[in-house]
Amino acid sequence: MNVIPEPALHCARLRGEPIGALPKDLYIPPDALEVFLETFEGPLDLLLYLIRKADLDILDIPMAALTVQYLEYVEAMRTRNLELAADYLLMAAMLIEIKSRMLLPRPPGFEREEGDPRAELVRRLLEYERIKQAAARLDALPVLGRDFERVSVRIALEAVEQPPEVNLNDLQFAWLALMRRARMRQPHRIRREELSVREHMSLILRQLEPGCHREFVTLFGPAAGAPVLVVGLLAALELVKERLVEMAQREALAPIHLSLAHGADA
Amino acid sequence: MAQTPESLKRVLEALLLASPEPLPVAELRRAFEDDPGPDAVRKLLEELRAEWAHRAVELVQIAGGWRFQTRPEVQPYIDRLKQERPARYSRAVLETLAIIAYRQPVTRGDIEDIRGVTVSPNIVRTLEARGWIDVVGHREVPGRPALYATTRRFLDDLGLRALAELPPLAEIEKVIDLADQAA
Amino acid sequence: MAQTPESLKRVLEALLLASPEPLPVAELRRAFEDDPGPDAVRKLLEELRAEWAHRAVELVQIAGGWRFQTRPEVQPYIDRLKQERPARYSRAVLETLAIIAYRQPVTRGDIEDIRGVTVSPNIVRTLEARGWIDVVGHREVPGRPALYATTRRFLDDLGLRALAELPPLAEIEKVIDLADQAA
Repeated sequence: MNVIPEPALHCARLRGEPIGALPKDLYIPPDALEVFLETFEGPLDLLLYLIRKADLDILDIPMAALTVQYLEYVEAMRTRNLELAADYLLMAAMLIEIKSRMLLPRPPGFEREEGDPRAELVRRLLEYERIKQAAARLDALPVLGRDFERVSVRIALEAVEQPPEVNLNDLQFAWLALMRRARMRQPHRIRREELSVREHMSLILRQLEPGCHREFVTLFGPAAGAPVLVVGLLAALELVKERLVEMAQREALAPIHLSLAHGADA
Repeated sequence: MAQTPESLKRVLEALLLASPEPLPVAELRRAFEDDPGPDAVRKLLEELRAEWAHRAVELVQIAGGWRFQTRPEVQPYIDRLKQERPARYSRAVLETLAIIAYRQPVTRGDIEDIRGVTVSPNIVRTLEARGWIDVVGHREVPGRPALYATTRRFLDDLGLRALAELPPLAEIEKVIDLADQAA
Repeated sequence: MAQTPESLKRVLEALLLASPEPLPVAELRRAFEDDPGPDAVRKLLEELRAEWAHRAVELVQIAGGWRFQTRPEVQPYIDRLKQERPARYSRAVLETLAIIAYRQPVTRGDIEDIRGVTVSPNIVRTLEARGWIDVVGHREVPGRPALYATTRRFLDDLGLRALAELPPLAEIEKVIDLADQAA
């Protein structure tokens, strides 16, 4: 029978209670192992745990020792017939690869370019650790509905909704736009969109809320120069073409208004 | 929080401000680990009501319990705030309206031919709900599609005596030609 | 109501108490027939905030504007009245949220690279349903994966004015240059 390295069990929790260390030869019920493994969010989390538990220097990881330990866990999972996630196997392969690369003698002069084979792993471990901490700190912030509530004082009366205004100019220019479009409705080559246009498309989309209208120029802030406005306009036109956004203009030179197209958020 | 009358009062105030529904005294008492009893709660609610007497929000007792509500005097301010910035119809709605106004009576198919895109039922519904267009008949072709036209109300709302007062199309076309020449 | 500073303040208070959503200064000014101007409104809001300092409800400034909200100390009382308490998010959800918050805009692939595991669509859906993240575009690579970012609602719900107010990411312990160390 495979024995689970004992200290690991300190961190396993069953319904919030830590599972104490179990004697080495005691039978470990499969679901306890499952619970233990579920406390890890994946191979990076497991590796971090192994490193911190053994008090290893993350900047100078003894790859041989770490790989052995990691493989023991993976083996334990396998023999328990736990569904072995591909993510864990992939990491196992990566560890073995790094370990073997470190054993290879490196010809002088090659070290600099190739660097330490562990560098990428360390970078990922550190990045993951930062995010893990950030997640814990986020969770500690007060959250609406959990730690505080909004107020909702009743309004004595409800206001009547005002329907939009339309005047003759609106109609005239709607027609004008129609005619113009009818004339231009001929096959034309689609230009390759520039990235900046796409970027502005997102920018516009995210500022539009369902049912609300926004004046085009207010989407870019007062500091936006002509180039930004031009790209913004191209982006807005593209969104209109893709029927994600609707545009309205009362008359030539009047402010252009944008709103989300009906169904765009579906 | 220690349960001094003052802190109890502050908690009651917060509970009532955060509740969208009126809260009866019995419900309010449930919020406390040590029930202060109905009389204490009622006394504190009366004190709260007095404290709020000179504000634009008042604490009132209604059938369902106690609740805070705005005083009628602030309603004009709330109305101005709630009033959407003059909403406007989308291009699709305006174009559909223009087509119906100038080419009536038309079917949805006609509108789609002119606009070059499908006309969603919502657009037609919006204009119908506004009372600006209605069905004036059906075209006698397969499927008998409805024929739409503008209404009296449309003319009234746009300050027209008759459709003839709509800007003439010829003029509009001229504007396009001028614009195209300039380009 | 005459527009004395005191009456203005009472109106602002009522407007904020009646609005479930935060109100920016520009929005609040729209409520008045005679615009008191941004500085006057801001000054009155600061006074209001001070007036409410000793109550169980506070006036806060967040991304979306100004909002009254209950203080965390009264939450136990509110919870006793509530039918159900919101569930805490799992670590998987929190880590995904942290990656989107600190590294936005990111694709699901980016999240998987950092977490080292597959990200289930449920996790993303949970955060989208809460209104905390949304798709702000697509990365122009094969498959055009969606780019996720946090929303203003996320900031509002966490009582923040801007992303910069999130707890700072831990400093990377040392600048690592293992290549140099090895050399």
